[in-house]
Amino acid sequence: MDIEFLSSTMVTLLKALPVTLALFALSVSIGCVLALVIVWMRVGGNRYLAGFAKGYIFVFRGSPLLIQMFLVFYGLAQFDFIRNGPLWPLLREPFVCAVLSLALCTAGYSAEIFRGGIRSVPPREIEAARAIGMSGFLLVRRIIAPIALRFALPAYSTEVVLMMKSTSLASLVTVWEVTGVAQRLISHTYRTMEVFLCAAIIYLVLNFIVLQAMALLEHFLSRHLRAAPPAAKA
Amino acid sequence: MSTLELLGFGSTGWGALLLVAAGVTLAVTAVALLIGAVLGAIVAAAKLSGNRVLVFLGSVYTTIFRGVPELLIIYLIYFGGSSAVTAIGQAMGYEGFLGLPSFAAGALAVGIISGSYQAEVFRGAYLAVARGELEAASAIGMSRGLRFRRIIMPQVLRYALPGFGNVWQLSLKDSALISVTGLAELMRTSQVAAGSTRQYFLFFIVGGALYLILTSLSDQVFNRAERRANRSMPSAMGQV
Amino acid sequence: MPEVPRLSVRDIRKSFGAHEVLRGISLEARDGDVISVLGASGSGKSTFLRCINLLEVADSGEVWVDGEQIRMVQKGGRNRPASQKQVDHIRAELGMVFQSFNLWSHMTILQNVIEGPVHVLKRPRAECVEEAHALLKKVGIGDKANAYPAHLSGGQQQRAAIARALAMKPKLMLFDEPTSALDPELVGEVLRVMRALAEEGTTMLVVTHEMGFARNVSNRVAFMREGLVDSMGSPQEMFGAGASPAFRQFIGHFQA
Amino acid sequence: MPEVPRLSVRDIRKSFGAHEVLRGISLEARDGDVISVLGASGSGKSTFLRCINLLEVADSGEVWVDGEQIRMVQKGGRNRPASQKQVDHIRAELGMVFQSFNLWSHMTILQNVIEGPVHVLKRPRAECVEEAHALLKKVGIGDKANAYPAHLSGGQQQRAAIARALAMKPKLMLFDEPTSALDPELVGEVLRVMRALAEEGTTMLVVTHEMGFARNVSNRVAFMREGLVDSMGSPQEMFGAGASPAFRQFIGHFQA
Amino acid sequence: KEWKTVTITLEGAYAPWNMTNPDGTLGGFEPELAKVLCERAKVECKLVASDWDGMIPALNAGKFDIIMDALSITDERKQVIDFTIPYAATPAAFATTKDNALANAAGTGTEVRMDVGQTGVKEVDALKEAFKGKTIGIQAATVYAKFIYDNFGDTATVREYKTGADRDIDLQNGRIDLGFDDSVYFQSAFDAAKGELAFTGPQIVGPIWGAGEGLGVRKSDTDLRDMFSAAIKSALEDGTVKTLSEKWFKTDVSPK
Ligand SMILES: Nc1ncnc2c1ncn2[C@@H]1O[C@H](COP(=O)(O)OP(=O)(O)OP(=O)(O)O)[C@@H](O)[C@H]1O
Ligand SMILES: Nc1ncnc2c1ncn2[C@@H]1O[C@H](COP(=O)(O)OP(=O)(O)OP(=O)(O)O)[C@@H](O)[C@H]1O
Ligand SMILES: [Mg+2]
Ligand SMILES: [Mg+2]
Repeated sequence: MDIEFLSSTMVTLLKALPVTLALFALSVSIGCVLALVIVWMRVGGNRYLAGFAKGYIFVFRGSPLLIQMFLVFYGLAQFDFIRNGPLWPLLREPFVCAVLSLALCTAGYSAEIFRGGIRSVPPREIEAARAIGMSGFLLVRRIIAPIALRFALPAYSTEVVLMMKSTSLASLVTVWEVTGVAQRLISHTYRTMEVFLCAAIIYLVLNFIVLQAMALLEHFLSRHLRAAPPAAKA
Repeated sequence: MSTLELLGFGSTGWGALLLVAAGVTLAVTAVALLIGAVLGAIVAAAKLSGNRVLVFLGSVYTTIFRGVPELLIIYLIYFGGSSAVTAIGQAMGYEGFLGLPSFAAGALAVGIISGSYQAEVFRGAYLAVARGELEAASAIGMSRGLRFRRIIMPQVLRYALPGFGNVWQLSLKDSALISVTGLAELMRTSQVAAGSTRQYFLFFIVGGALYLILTSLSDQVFNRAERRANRSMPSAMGQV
Repeated sequence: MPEVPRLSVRDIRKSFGAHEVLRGISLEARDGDVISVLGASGSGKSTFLRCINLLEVADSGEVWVDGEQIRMVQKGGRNRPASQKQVDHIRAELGMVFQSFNLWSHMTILQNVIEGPVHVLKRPRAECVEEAHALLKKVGIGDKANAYPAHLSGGQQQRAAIARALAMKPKLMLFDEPTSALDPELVGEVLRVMRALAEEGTTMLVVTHEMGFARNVSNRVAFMREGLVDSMGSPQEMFGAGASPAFRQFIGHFQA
Repeated sequence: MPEVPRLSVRDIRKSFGAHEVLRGISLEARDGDVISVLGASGSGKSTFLRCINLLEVADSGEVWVDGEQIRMVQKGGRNRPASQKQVDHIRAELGMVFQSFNLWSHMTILQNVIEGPVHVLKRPRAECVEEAHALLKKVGIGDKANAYPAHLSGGQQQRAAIARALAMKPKLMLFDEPTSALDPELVGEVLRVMRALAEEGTTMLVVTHEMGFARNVSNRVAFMREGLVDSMGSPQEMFGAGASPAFRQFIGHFQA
Repeated sequence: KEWKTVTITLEGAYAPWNMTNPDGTLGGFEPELAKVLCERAKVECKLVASDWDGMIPALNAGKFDIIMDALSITDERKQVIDFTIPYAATPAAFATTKDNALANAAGTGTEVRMDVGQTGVKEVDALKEAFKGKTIGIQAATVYAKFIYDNFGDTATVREYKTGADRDIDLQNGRIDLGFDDSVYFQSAFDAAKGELAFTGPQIVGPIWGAGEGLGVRKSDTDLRDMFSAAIKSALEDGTVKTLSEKWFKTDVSPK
């Protein structure tokens, strides 16, 4: 083990950490909001919106992110109306394009995960809510979402971790985050395993933190499924 | 050369090569998913067992294989696995190098990764099974195994199907990373075609479209399965 | 000018697949009416209540609440309510206690009870909490306010469901076997609460197997048989000599 | 040599958190005994039944079935059954009808009923199907064999649950309010089935609010109060002059 | 060890050096040269395609014996693998779009010779002035990247791409102003870009780019390295490399 090499590699990789974190935080939050909109279209009952949502989920779940990112970054810019359009100053930026394609992709996945959660909500409890006059957003916010969230959480935490790893594709569009820097380092040093090991440790730590946070949330949301706590007298 | 010619099935077209590659992708993913289903079920059972050691081991598995970039795991298994096999070969008197075939190494790597995802999907679905129904099974003296096979499994499958479909999608796309092992699956073949003809957009779009075709085929399978699994459920969602 | 009936149901039909569960039910309830709905298991009682507040959409027929008809449209070959808004607004005035309770599993009993008043009726939270505690005490589970439904006994869940419905202070209550899980002592308790409600003018439709309730508390008794109202009348009429042979057979087992 | 009791429960205690639900319950049942368990809602009746077949593990106390004690071990500060195998084998001889039915939602009614005989008892399928149809007919839902639980009325679900338990031909049946969702006609029906079972020698523990059943069908009545057996005796004793004041108050509401 | 069969790997997607034909066979400059070299080294050769990213580790893991993929001989690579003598050496140059203001910069069409690590060359400094504030795209981790950082890093924006092809597309799309790369590579990219791209400024040649492109072998296989070095030497001497080079690159790339 070459400790000196490992530590200098670590330092180089950690310098790219802010880029990875920024990509992650932005794309997960934007993607989550987008996913909510899409799942709402999907189960909302309007045939056209549902069709659109189905198509969206199909395309973004169905094709590799690598191809999506390539087409968003290199493909969109092929069109003159985009290059001359008002959004070009934004779309011109590699970072914006990377976040955009990451968010679009995770939205497709998350929408499907949320839908799975919604399916697990006991129909009887939905009925009880309808019977007191709840419907639409109120019903979703008060009854469906909390229960569905609980059921969707294990799968969603997986998706969030996946996003952390997917940020590594951003180097394709010249955004040099941790994995990209690692690969560049490898092509200088050819010490594949050592460099990747350092990168792996960074991702493992990040994802461990994310997963612990999710597990904590899951624990918190499962109160009603656990046995009564000892000495819980009101 | 025209687009049609480029994609045709004649001696100048890439059609045949791309279709074969799609078949390789499908095969690698299917094998990986099977490996992952077995691993996932075992790990989910460990995490739900309540036994502290098993829970810990299960968590280590899911944390590592979900947390480490896929590419590293593929490298580890492809190169690391080859070194191991070579070492064993040399110990037994064989000269030179031995290796895991790319297909086996790729399927194994993607399978191990997908196992960590499937474990979480199974666990979530298990938690969605109504407690009362499990009690009813215990009450007639069903053994743990029987209860699992007759009551839990069918319902876990019902609740797990959407998540399982997601994992299938993931594995389908993780299989694209196997290209570092030189396996001519869909992603690598698209890139080779793009690089050889310098028609990058054409072949990326065609590659993407082929992935979508694979997706739509598998979606149909999953939809049918979901419909079947949910025929016993009232549909409160579709109503006013 | 004749009084507008609180609830008026006209010729409701409902099929599940090939099975015609309701075959043309009509019924009218005025302010303060307490109508017992009796009938064999599977005769369509729950389905009838569920059609009134549109949890189940009838294939045909009309529902009028306070002189307002719930508007329906034919869409995609199926009958559907025309306005979700109207449905929500009418449902908020109809209370329902489910045969299977249907408490919200992710909320404590107190949260279950204040959910409607706070979020549907938009009343101040503190006020609702206070009322909820009083209601829970009234049905005898004041000490369970902070427990989750999964930790309650069957009878306690049923009483929580009743408290939840009462908290909405509805003008019309639909009860689906509200005392099925209760012991005789509590049945008496709950019937007392219902009687008090009736005296305050709340209209009630009560699916029940308690003949005592039908006979002593309600002012009208409807007997359902195979998706139709077989006979209907005051308790005196129904439990007297003029009852239909089918009803006499039905209650025969009770009196034996 | 004295006869071995079918079921013997000794000094069972059970707490949920700080709440002590069972505070030392003992009870013995011999072949053909039909014991009614009465008690207010929340008095611990369901918990008691659940402790007998170990769906709930008592904190202390012993359960003996047919002279065989269910072995327990202390593990991680909690009482646990020592052998899962023994538990499975004993449970297969105990039938249970749940207060909330707990039918398996992914199976049709017929599949629910044959599940135990075919997969636990490993009896030939064809035979079980035939018996199941007969049982379903007996409880009056012969036409619902191929329906799923979610598509059944409350009373139909309850009868399916009874049929499912009977299909195991257990030596000892635990009924948790088996007639709560039934109309008087069906109550009579089901009680007739239970009486027949009793005559064939099946031992039964029945949690019920049906005083008619307690008085006319059972040969012993246990009255539970706050986690203890308050009093116990033959129906004649319990409903006669010698009853405890608490029990007299409890049934007072019924007789009024 | 006797060398009878040798496995040679190349990417099969780096036209015109090496590429895949639609029927799955490999073609291009290197496969044809490989055939000649293997004949002269008197071994059977097997060509396999593999991914660029895993190539060097895979060589050391024994997946194949020789890398022939336009692999520049650099000191860094020499740390992990060994090289034969070079069989090609190519100049490098800037490219831009035809209608760009930067087209036809000073020195276009001429050659400038530079040494390893050399800076401050007159012609290059002239370009530096002309390209001030512009964005230059390079392929990451190449010798060209180092050259650009050394000479233009302080006045122009440098953007690193994973592949040259990506950079070419962005050059056409207008996200960047200039690209810098191997001019043989550029020449074939220009063909694909249908004449939209063109060289600008002088071609940079000489030792600055290292010794040129050679075959990569494991360090332990010195015998193999020597066999192929000899074969390359003879192919260079009799003009075979020149002929093949002119066929595929339309210019002579043999090292001088
Ligand atoms: N899992 C649990 N966690 C906490 N408390 C519980 C749990 N199960 C039951 N209890 C409490 O134990 C007490 C006894 O419950 P049990 O279900 O045995 O009552 P019961 O006699 O069957 O009543 P009912 O007639 O209403 O069904 C109740 O006060 C209940 O709240
Ligand atoms: N969702 C459904 N799908 C198909 N059939 C249904 C559905 N819901 C109810 N049914 C059938 O409709 C009939 C009437 O059911 P309903 O629940 O109204 O009966 P009920 O009078 O309330 O009976 P109980 O007293 O047993 O609760 C039953 O035969 C039942 O099987
Ligand atoms: Mg009903
Ligand atoms: Mg109970």
